[in-house]
Amino acid sequence: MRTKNFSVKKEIIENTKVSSDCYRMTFESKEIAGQARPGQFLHIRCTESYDPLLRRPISVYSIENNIIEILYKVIGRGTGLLSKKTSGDTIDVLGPLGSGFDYQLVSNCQLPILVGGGIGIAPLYFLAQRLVEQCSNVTVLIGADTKRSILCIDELEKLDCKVKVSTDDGSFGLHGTVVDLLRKELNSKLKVFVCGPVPMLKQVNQLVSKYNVSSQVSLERQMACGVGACMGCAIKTQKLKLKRQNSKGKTQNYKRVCKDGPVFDIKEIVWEEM
Amino acid sequence: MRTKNFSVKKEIIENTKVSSDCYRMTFESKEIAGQARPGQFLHIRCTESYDPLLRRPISVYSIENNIIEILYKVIGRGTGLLSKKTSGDTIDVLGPLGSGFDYQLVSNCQLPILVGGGIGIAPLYFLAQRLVEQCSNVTVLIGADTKRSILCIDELEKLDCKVKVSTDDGSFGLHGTVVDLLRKELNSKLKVFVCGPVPMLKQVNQLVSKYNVSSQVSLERQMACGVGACMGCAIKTQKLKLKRQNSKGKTQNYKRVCKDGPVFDIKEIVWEEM
Amino acid sequence: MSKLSLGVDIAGIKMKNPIMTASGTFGYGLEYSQLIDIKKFGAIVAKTITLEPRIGNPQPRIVEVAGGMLNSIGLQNPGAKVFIEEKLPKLKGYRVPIIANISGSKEAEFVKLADLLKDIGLSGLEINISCPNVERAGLFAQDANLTYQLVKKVRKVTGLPLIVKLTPNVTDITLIARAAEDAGADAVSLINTLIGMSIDVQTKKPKLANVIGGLSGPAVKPVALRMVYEASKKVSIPVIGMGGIMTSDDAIEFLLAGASAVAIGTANFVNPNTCSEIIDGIKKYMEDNRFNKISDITGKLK
Amino acid sequence: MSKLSLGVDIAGIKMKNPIMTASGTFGYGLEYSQLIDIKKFGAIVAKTITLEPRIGNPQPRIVEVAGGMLNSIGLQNPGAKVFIEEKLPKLKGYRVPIIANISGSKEAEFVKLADLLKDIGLSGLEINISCPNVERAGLFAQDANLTYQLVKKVRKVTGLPLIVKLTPNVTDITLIARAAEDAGADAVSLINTLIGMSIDVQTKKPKLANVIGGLSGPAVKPVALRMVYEASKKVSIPVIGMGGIMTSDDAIEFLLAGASAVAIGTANFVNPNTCSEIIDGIKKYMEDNRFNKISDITGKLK
Ligand SMILES: Cc1cc2nc3c(=O)[nH]c(=O)nc-3n(C[C@H](O)[C@H](O)[C@H](O)COP(=O)(O)OP(=O)(O)OC[C@H]3O[C@@H](n4cnc5c(N)ncnc54)[C@H](O)[C@@H]3O)c2cc1C
Ligand SMILES: Cc1cc2nc3c(=O)[nH]c(=O)nc-3n(C[C@H](O)[C@H](O)[C@H](O)COP(=O)(O)OP(=O)(O)OC[C@H]3O[C@@H](n4cnc5c(N)ncnc54)[C@H](O)[C@@H]3O)c2cc1C
Ligand SMILES: Cc1cc2nc3c(=O)[nH]c(=O)nc-3n(C[C@H](O)[C@H](O)[C@H](O)COP(=O)(O)O)c2cc1C
Ligand SMILES: Cc1cc2nc3c(=O)[nH]c(=O)nc-3n(C[C@H](O)[C@H](O)[C@H](O)COP(=O)(O)O)c2cc1C
Ligand code: FES
Ligand code: FES
Repeated sequence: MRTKNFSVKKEIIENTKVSSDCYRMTFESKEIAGQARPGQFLHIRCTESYDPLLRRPISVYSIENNIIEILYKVIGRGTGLLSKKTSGDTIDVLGPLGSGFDYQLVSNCQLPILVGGGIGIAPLYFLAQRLVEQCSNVTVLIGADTKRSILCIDELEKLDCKVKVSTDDGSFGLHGTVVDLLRKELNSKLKVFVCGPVPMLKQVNQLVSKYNVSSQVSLERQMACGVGACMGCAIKTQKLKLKRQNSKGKTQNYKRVCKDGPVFDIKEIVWEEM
Repeated sequence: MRTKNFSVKKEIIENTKVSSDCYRMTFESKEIAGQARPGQFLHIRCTESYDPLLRRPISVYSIENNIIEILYKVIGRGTGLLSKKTSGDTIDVLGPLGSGFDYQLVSNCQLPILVGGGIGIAPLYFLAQRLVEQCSNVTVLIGADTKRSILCIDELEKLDCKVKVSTDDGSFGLHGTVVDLLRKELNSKLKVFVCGPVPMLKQVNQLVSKYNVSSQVSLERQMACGVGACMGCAIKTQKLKLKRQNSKGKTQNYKRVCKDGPVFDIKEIVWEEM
Repeated sequence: MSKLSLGVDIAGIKMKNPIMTASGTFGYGLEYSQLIDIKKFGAIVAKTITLEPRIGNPQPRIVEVAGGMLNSIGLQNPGAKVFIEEKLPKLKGYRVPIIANISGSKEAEFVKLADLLKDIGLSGLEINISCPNVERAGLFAQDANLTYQLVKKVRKVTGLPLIVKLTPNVTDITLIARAAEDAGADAVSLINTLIGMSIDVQTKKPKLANVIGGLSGPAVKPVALRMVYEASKKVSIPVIGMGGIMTSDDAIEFLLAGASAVAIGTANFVNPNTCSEIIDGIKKYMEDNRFNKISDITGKLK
Repeated sequence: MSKLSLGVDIAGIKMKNPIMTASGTFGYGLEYSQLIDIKKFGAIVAKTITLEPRIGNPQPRIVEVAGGMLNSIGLQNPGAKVFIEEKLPKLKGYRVPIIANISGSKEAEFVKLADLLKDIGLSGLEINISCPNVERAGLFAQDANLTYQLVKKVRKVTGLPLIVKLTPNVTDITLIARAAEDAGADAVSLINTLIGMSIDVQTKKPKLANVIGGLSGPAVKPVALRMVYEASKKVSIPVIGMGGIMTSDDAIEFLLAGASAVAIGTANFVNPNTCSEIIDGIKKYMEDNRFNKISDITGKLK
């Protein structure tokens, strides 16, 4: 399900701090808004300088009326520079890129459950926006280290999602991890959408594989091109038994997170190598 | 006449545009204010990133009550980044560096005349500030391409300097160059202080050498260290006949703009090599 | 007033401008097709292919460094068969000269590949004897003699314009460039990546799973430019310059230093419009300088 | 709990920490004396001196490039006599090990200089056989055999700890490092600058009057680190790592890769406090990792 992508320079409408280290940025782009699907990402140039040189992949967080919103955490220099931009500054964006979540499949008998660890909630909010258009029983599980860093509860509740929260220090919601939350919800009708740090994803994998629950995971990987040309982000995958065997040779074992992903069926990933 | 120098990080008080491509920046530094002499410069880091990597030399424009002011023109990326800084941002400065003008020698029978082409006026304003403390007949000649880019007339007049202006296009003052202005003023009692682009300096040299007028010139040169360690800015100089011959060997023919300069006796410079 | 043309003829490959894509940074031309007008390019150099498919190196394969990046892709590619049957037909659709790029660990592989690729409508063949990400010790292009032998053998089997891609990881680039020329190469491409490394001080492990990788991007430009300058003075075949070209001024520097064409690699990742902007920039430079043809720039360093 | 020490013994040079200044970037130690506390340093490597004074290359001598700079100072220096009589006495005042750095265009000059410098209270002698800014073709350090011969001769005349500074502009750094070791070097320093070039497209002239120059700064770090890694696996004498070190993490990368000490060059220009900040940063790293001595880091790449 390929979407068209664009290279655009847009004026930043807003860039606001929403927690100790997270920011929300908005800009208008009819092109991107018309194409973007939940789980897709934007590849953003954070500076005109050659240091840092590469773009940074950031998920689409929300789209409303051609306004694109991203939610990002300041990790290093790239996101640091992004956070310094102010409304009126220009932002240089490629996108929407990647495959996105396969959420159209969700039928009535399936219960969509979104599992976000930390900033992993970013692509899931956009997914929730779209899911609530087709079903009324969207559950979102949010894991954070502490109360202050929980993101988007209000927004998600406004969408009428069922929101459950865990914190590592017990300062809000369940004292535990988002995997603990998921464990309690597990049943075979679930359709799981996950995004978060790798250790969390591995735990989710162990959990859902036991119960054979359909799960899609959004992965992160260092990227150069972001469009599938450089093979920098390719990861080892295993062929899904369900699908027809593909005869294109060995390289089919590697998939590009940027182009074939970032969303994969959880069973496709060779988790030992992550 | 060596001054102490410092490595300081200071908060920017103000950074304002004063013409189409020039800015004035102020910050407070007791250390630098206590030491800086006219003609000395600051070596400024324009970004935390490694691109651009090197500091940029900018003259001290004015010092009042421990407030250091610089006046700079946006030329390329370094000064471009500098111009983006806003009050409250931090600026990383080494200084004051270099030798400075030898203006103490000015006796009553000498008429100080300051000749600035373009942004070359920057170090001369500070010199004027100090000269007016010892004499009342300071003349400043300002050359600009057009009326809009003339800098600091008002400030200089406030110091009670005699200010004359030339513009390349005749839109203000003399239709001609600042060298044409100087030509009219020439007499053997003058003590000339010049700063500007190299072609202008060469013309001034031809002029003053004919009349054997005492002249000091502030030079620009690409710099790395700014403190005399790397030899990157060294230029060929000729020994002054007036001074006692120096026996330290051939290398004495090269002088460092950053440490032995940026101000030189105009006769020291090997102008053909500039 | 005579007509301005950006056209160049590199070893018989007729290009409407001197801007090529650098192998491995543009896939097989398809990935960027939505973002840019590929028809504008002088030529497309496809990603290196090997006789058999290769899965490449483990992750992480790329790491950003000051002014550049390290990669250790390890020549992941679907192999010659898939290239010929699936990739090439699509590439040809752009109506731009297509140059295949091949590699191997033995001479025989190069020869066999060159043979396979000779009558399938390619405009040229680049042989990558300088990829640092496969077997470490002993790139062909680090030894003038090995370079000579290999190029000689490939030359025998192909009538295609033959471009030899050299590594900067050598003491004297001119010796290798001369060896390639003497063995019958029609052009040399330089530079491939400089071998580099990066370490994560927290985990105490190399940042690349493969430990070492190839450095590309603006950081290598001064070295690349110097090598193009040196090599182009010593060979009479065209030199294709690359390494850190980001802007038209960068490209013009390479032309002035002696390159007859230039290739754009890492810059594509940073700004997919780079090639197009460079073409426009060179045109403007020629107008400003009243140049009519690229050879008015090539080697015209004062 | 055992005591944390940053001290290292490099070939008999006892340093209180592994941070040295890179030759040519710190003058003779005097210029930075107001800005920083030079006594904190592990050792000072003075700017290269030659037998006779040298006036160096014409202007421009430096140009900034992405992530680094090119220099073509051309070994401007006041000569051995002035060094011995004027510079060294002042340098000794810092009570830090002083390492002289010498160069020449003939073996005999190195030998004569080494002889002149042997009994004047230096802590060590670095021989710069790798400066790209003097005679272009034929750096000693680009040829293992020349390196061996030269080091052997210098070794004979000096009892000082002998450090040989190598160039990265070679196909295989390990061969040169081994040649230096075999000839009796007590340590090797790497890297000197990569040879590079930059062109002004408006004037069509090289930006450096000398056409080519040496690339230094963050841009070269990946290459430097890789060479330190390669060389330190092949020699048993200490390796002094340098090339683009800006932060303590950079310095630790070099130590992990196999360096026993590191030198700071271009970073001094950007931030004169670099050395001091790196010393503090390494100390913190050791505390965090419960390391007691630098050798707990050196070569401990996983
Ligand atoms: C498909 C995708 C979607 C993402 N969506 C979001 C989002 O919506 N919000 C958000 O806050 N973060 C998101 N990320 C993560 C974000 O890209 C990284 O946090 C960011 O690149 C870090 O850059 P930096 O310069 O701030 O940090 P750096 O100092 O460069 O690096 C810190 C760490 O970030 C990782 N990193 C650096 N560069 C890249 C790169 N080009 N690609 C991937 N990882 C990199 C490295 O592993 C490194 O260890 C997403 C990542 C991917 C792959
Ligand atoms: C002692 C001294 C005092 C100066 N005082 C002032 C001042 O008060 N106000 C002012 O506007 N300008 C002053 N300059 C000039 C100023 O340093 C340059 O305009 C500035 O470095 C340009 O940097 P950039 O990054 O904006 O331009 P770039 O794009 O880097 O370069 C544009 C041009 O500036 C020159 N340049 C670049 N880097 C340096 C460097 N490190 N040192 C010297 N020249 C360089 C180059 O020759 C280049 O051609 C002074 C220069 C010197 C040497
Ligand atoms: C991610 C990546 C993959 C590359 N793959 C190849 C390759 O497959 N074959 C090849 O000959 N060169 C390959 N190169 C080298 C480039 O073609 C080019 O020579 C080099 O990157 C220098 O140019 P640049 O700085 O413009 O990228 C690759 C470079 C990068 C960055
Ligand atoms: C301006 C400058 C001058 C240098 N002069 C010398 C020198 O005289 N002798 C020498 O052995 N190395 C010299 N070098 C090389 C440095 O000592 C060092 O090896 C190199 O710059 C890499 O380190 P860096 O990236 O930290 O600067 C010089 C480097 C620079 C930048
Ligand atoms: S980042 Fe280039 S293929 Fe994915
Ligand atoms: S800039 Fe280093 S000596 Fe002047």
